[in-house]
Amino acid sequence: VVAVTPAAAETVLRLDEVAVGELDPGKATDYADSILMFNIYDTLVLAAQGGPGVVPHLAESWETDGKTYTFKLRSDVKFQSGNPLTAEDVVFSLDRMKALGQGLSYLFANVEKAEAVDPATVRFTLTSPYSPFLSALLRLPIVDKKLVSENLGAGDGDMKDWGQGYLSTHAAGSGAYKVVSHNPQEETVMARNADYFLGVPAKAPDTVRLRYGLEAATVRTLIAQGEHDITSQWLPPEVLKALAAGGAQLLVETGGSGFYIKMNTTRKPLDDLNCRLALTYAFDYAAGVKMVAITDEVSQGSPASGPLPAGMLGALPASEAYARDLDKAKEYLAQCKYKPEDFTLELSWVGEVPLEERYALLMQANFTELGIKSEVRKIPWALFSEQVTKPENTPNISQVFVNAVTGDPDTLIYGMYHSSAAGTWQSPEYLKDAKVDELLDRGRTETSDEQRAATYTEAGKRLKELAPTIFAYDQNAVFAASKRVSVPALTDRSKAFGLTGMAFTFRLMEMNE
Amino acid sequence: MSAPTLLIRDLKLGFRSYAGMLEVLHGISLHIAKGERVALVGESGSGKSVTARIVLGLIQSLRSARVSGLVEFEGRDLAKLSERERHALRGTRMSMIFQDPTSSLNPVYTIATQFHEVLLRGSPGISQAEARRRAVAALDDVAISEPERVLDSYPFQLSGGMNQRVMIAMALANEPSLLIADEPGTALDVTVQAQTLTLMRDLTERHHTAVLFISHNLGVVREFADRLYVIYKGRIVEQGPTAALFDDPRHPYTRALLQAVPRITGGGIPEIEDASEAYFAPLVVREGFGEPGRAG
Amino acid sequence: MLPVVRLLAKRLGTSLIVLIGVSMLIFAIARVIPGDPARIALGPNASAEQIAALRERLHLDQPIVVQYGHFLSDLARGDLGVSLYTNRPVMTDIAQFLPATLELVLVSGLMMVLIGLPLGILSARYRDSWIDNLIRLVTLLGVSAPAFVWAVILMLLFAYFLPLFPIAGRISDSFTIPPATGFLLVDTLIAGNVRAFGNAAWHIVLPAFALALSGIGQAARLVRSNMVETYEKPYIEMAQSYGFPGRRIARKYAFRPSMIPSLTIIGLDFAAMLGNAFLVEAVFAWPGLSRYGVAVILRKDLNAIIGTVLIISAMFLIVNVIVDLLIAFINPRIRYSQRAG
Amino acid sequence: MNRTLAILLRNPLSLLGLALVALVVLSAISADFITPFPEHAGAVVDFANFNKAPEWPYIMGTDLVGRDLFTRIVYAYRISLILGVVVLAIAVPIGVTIGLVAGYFGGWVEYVLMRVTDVFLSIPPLVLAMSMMGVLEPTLTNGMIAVTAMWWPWYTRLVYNLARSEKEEGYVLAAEVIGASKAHVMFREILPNCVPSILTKMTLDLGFVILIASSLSFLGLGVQPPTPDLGSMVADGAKYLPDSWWLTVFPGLAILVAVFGFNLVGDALREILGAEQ
Amino acid sequence: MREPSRVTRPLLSLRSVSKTFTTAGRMVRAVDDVSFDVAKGECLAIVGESGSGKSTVAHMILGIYPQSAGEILLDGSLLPARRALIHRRAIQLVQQNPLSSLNPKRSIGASLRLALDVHGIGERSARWDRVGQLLEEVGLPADFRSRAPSTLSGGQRQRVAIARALACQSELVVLDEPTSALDVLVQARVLKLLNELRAQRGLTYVFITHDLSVVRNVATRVAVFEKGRLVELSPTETVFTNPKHPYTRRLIGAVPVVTAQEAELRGRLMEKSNASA
Ligand SMILES: Nc1ncnc2c1ncn2[C@@H]1O[C@H](COP(=O)(O)OP(=O)(O)OP(=O)(O)O)[C@@H](O)[C@H]1O
Ligand SMILES: Nc1ncnc2c1ncn2[C@@H]1O[C@H](COP(=O)(O)OP(=O)(O)OP(=O)(O)O)[C@@H](O)[C@H]1O
Ligand SMILES: [Mg+2]
Ligand SMILES: [Mg+2]
Repeated sequence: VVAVTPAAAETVLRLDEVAVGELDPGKATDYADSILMFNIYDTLVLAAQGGPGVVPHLAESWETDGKTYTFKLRSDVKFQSGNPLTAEDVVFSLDRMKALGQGLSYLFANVEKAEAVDPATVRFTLTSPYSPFLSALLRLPIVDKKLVSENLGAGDGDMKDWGQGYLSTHAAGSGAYKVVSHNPQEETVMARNADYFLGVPAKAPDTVRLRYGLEAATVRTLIAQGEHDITSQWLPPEVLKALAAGGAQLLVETGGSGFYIKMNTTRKPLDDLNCRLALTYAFDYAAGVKMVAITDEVSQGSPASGPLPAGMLGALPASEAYARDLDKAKEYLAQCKYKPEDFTLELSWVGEVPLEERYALLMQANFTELGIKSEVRKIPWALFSEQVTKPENTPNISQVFVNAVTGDPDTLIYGMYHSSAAGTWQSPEYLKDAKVDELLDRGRTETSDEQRAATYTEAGKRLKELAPTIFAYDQNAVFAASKRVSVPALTDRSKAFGLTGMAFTFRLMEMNE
Repeated sequence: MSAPTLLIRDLKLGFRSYAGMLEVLHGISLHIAKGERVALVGESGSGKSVTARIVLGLIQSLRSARVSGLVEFEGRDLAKLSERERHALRGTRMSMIFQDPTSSLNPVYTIATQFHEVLLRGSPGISQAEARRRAVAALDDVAISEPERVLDSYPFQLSGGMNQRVMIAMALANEPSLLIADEPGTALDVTVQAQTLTLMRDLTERHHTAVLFISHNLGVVREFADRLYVIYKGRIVEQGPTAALFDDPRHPYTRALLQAVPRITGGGIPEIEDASEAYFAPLVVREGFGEPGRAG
Repeated sequence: MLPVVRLLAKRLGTSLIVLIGVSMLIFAIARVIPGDPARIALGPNASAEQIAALRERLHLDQPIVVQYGHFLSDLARGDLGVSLYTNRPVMTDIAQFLPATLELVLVSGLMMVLIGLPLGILSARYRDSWIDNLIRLVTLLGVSAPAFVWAVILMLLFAYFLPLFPIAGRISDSFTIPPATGFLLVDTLIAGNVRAFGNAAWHIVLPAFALALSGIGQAARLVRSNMVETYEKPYIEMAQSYGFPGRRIARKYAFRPSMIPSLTIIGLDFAAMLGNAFLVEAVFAWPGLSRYGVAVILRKDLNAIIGTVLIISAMFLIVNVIVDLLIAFINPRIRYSQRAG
Repeated sequence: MNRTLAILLRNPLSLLGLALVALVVLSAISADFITPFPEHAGAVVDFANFNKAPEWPYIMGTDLVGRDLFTRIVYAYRISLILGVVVLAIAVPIGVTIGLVAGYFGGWVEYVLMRVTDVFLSIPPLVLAMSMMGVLEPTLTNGMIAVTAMWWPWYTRLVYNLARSEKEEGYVLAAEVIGASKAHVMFREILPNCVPSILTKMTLDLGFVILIASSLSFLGLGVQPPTPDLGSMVADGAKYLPDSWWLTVFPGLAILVAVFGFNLVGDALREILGAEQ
Repeated sequence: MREPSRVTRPLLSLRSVSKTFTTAGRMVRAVDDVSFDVAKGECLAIVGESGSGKSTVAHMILGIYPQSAGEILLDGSLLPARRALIHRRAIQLVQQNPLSSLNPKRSIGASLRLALDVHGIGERSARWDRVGQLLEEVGLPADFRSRAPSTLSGGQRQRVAIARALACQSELVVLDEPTSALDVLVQARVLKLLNELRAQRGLTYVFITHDLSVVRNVATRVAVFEKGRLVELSPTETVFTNPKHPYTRRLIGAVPVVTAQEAELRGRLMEKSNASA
């Protein structure tokens, strides 16, 4: 008797994200966008598994002198349209990214030009040496130039709209999955690309449904009823707890991001270092971490040692993590030039992230013990990102989750602390410190990993002295998943990618049915 | 002699309200012989309309009403009839015409539809075409010149006088033996009202219909009724044949009422009390006109 | 039937004026209040030049009156701009999401009529009896909680604790229905897939009922009170005097005239569902326009806000025109009146 | 007065309504004394007792930062009532005045005023409030402004219709013939006759304002934490269904009870004052 | 019956007055080229069937709406379309429906006092007493002042309406079917009162009615309207002995009568009309 192979039973992977996935790879920024991008498109390099760094992907090999990078491309890659992938497409993809100026295009701000040396060779020229460039390429998905050119929408200039209209609903990639349908309010349905140049393993899902905007309670029930496979990482810890208790597996992604409580250093009273230090010591780190604990082993947060999460290049050792110390806090407060009775802190939290409300309340309670009054303010994201553009409008305290978009420390803390980057949602501290600036700039140009690690460690220390931020915890993305699916990249440390989101490469997942 | 078409004896009516019991009728008696036209006259609120509605059995179903006394229709005690039997009488053996013809016809259906419905009461299962034929004939009877057009009209498209005629035609369509007319046409013009009365008089005479005619207008009553009852605050105070009563009113209230009507012959306005103890004087009965079943 | 045509023309004219007013109001609300749409559009990392360029492209640097002019001329071409939320033309979004909302609202409306009106009639016919009191109690409860509370309660009871109904979406994943009208209940039938139709119907029950509950309550209460009033009318007494059966009087003689005053308000209630759908769609992950509306409002996605509000109020106005026509249909006085309206 | 009492007594539903309203209002007023943890209405965290199912002394359980839900619900009533009263106190005079003017003056004044009213009416209330709240900062005050902005037109409409029919009444003609000013006719003659309807609508609306305000906070556009608010409690709690059901169910029932009470009283009032819709 | 003195100037004159209403494109000629004078102290009755334009004439006299053509003179001077206070004070109105002509939400006293306040009649402090006097003049106790209209019977209300017309101390009172809503007994009382007041105060009445038997007993002259036109204007005696216009005769023929003499009179007139036809 031959075992009945489920030839007809196609496997479906169902997962969800809170935000709507952006199909246009030139505009991708957040987690949902990344999931789409990593599966529909390919990049020249891939993040290494089990440690930092990158490995070849579309590019077989590369050479660099710090300012120019030359890549040799594989010749066996075809787009889903059937068009071959060539150096022209790489150039086009970079040009498009820069022309749109959206998403993560800032990562390529210092790329002067890209040129196709021959169909299989592409050369990038930077304006100045920029060592994180290779990891930035993780964010340069290669777009099918021919297909896009055939589908240009209305617009000015040669490239009209650069295919924005087309790419917001269609794919033009070479990735392992094709887009079947895309409804921004419902789901994006993807199916495996049989012609993928690396092949798609048989155990990988045939169809993937990435659902958007499901309520936590809905996801919880769908999983319990066996109608969903992987949750987003944004579920409240209680829900994850309930799911785990119900037999779901917990998938964890670490090392890419942190939860930061940011203090506006330009306004009374947090322009005073002592005041900031007082708050730094008043915050109850243990309670904060406990709040997001899910099981004894798994938590959405682990104690932070500094600005860089553990495991990232240049992260401070775990022993340097903060703990609450009320006496110290009182000491610092006594030295502060403002008296607690003279001010009221605005503790803001972003409306879209309900968890932050609890931290606001925790802080409020913690600070009250120092005699500091505060009021909690919920701000929708749109308003928040608007307010932080002016120091005087920026709340005293803001809470943000920041991740390293390329896995490189530069992309995590340059945008947060370099004085030239002040006034974005990442940098509501408005930190202006020459030493920090100098260290961050140096980190960009040094080429050896050891040197860079030392530089970032030093930057971390300096930042802790300046205390612009309460480093609440290193964020771990925790996903609850049904037993139907295995995600080695999220369960096996040695297979973990050094870039958040890349673990959701569907072709590396396994359906167990 | 056969039983009178309608016989009411010692009818009492009270309404329960939060202020206690409100006595409206204090035991009235009246009767109408077959083909007789009897009027019930009295001031506003004296209990004329409720009497009519009791006869039709409309008050009995109100939860707040308490009715006692005898109401006999063609010799049958209404109280002893089942709800079903009482129901069956309405619209077939007895029917009613209301004061304001336009608001008494349903505004959202054509006359034809409503007429059909009425005819169905008398002849269940009557077809639309047959109903229409009979309606046309009935409208002809009430001197409507374009019955077809009227049938296809809605009440608001017709004048008050036309609606009044339609109502009369409907009320007589099933040849009832009792027609109750509650202040018919007082909502209309003087001239139209006069025409209406003449018409009703002719038709009921022709069909030998007994009529209970309710009005507060003595002039109208004089022209229409054979006999009349005067009611004052829920009590019948005087009754008798129309001519006799108008010539020789005996009850103080009747006298006052008659006196108060301005005359087209002039003579000014007399000084009369609009309320007086004397009006509560006991019922004046004329010889030969007592209520059946009672001494007299 | 000429008066009806005239009535229709007049109502549509007024609606258009109102719609222009709505566009001005919503445009003003969206633009006058501080906040830079260009910055939000470009995301947190955009440079000042990029923002300035986009501002210029969106005419945001011009006086509001000029902006409004641009808006109107774009609107005339059916262009509502691009949503910052989905990065697609707002028109595309609306076209994709409106049917889901309409389907939900229409089914709710149907429930409101099929459940609410009979309850109201029953209540009026047996007024002050225990039936009446029971119906009044239940319908009042229905209107006493917002749709989202009902949505949550129904979901808790009938999807979580008693898993009788699905908790999210419009149809199960296993069905692939080629889109035709966007109304799944229709598309499934077009596709000839009865099981899919059943599945879609099964999905819509809870959200539609949650949305309909207050409408059912309102309709029943309204019909009751108007019918009670109608019962006092002389023509009811006349009908009674002809001995028409009580049921017939209720249904034919009292109900229909009493619908004339009721309909306007029932229409408003029905139209209000478009607004309340916001809450229910959020709870049931219903991919409709209202959920889109919430998302874009929270993101201050101006084009999408304006587009959504305009469409919703246009729907609202259309519903009201339809109601006016219905009233004209019921009320011959309007149908035949020389003076329309 | 007699009659009023009689009607109230006759109908057990009205009595129930009065009792519910009294319960809600009194508990809101005396929240400081009747709640076990008055400080939980503010910024308190007690992670030792968070997310607890109902058990003594937390009769309705605790929320995710360990605050007593019962306490917070009682305090939320306070906010809801204040909000309702303030909104109506602003919206009603505005709406009534515009309605009176439009109804009494007629002509182009009526046309302009009523079209403006239509504009506000044709945007469903929640949509209007939301779009305002979407661009305003979500604070209690702004919430009130938004709700007020959507509320007045309903009174305009109501009073406009009433005024138009009252205008035909003989007493208006009588006052005009005597030479009374327009203001007198509108506010002293017509308005008192609209009061019963307005009053009835107000009681009913007090319930609806609570609903709308909670709907707004359900969408995250309303009262700010830690101030307790029923709508946000339901919304936030809904994420934890079905495990932590008490987080949504009790605030939801609290809305139901309060609004139900006000609606019952509104109904009774309608009967007592003989006001039509 | 006093003959109107022709030497003195008429108190009120209508010269070729017309009124056309336009509703939705349809023109209704409600009053068509009507001219008549009303002498001081007389009671001019206006009769005619429903819709013949009686009320429209009254409304134009009162300035409730302007005439479309023609002019109206009071005491020889032209009345403007927009009446000033003095014009308002000079002419008063008693309406048909005593129920609606008093504001149900205001006390009898407040309704009466309005006239005094608007025209500044008497000392402010004495006005309340004056209201009492007015009530007594129409045969009601002064303490009715503080009563609500709903506590009065129809006849009493109509007396209040008359008192209000007297309050302005105007000479000309327009009565639009003042007794048609009343019972005969009450009607008799009110008519009696009106007659007495006219005699005592030298008032001038324009008395609108469709009841010819009332006309016979109160009017000095009769104006008969048919479809907006004045078809006959004669002293009362003449109308009832020798009506000229067939329409007048038809009206008289329709009057229901209660005595034999009346029937005889009516019969006589009808014969004439048949003969002339
Ligand atoms: N359903 C009812 N509930 C309570 N009281 C009622 C009811 N129907 C009538 N009445 C009262 O009964 C009395 C007699 O009413 P009815 O309608 O018979 O008077 P009427 O003689 O017909 O007066 P009108 O000439 O004004 O029609 C009135 O005082 C009225 O208020
Ligand atoms: N405001 C108005 N708009 C349009 N038409 C009117 C208006 N007022 C009166 N009319 C019309 O003018 C005509 C005369 O009306 P008017 O009220 O003067 O009659 P009337 O003699 O007083 O009748 P009734 O005895 O019924 O009171 C009628 O055809 C009426 O429809
Ligand atoms: Mg009656
Ligand atoms: Mg008139």
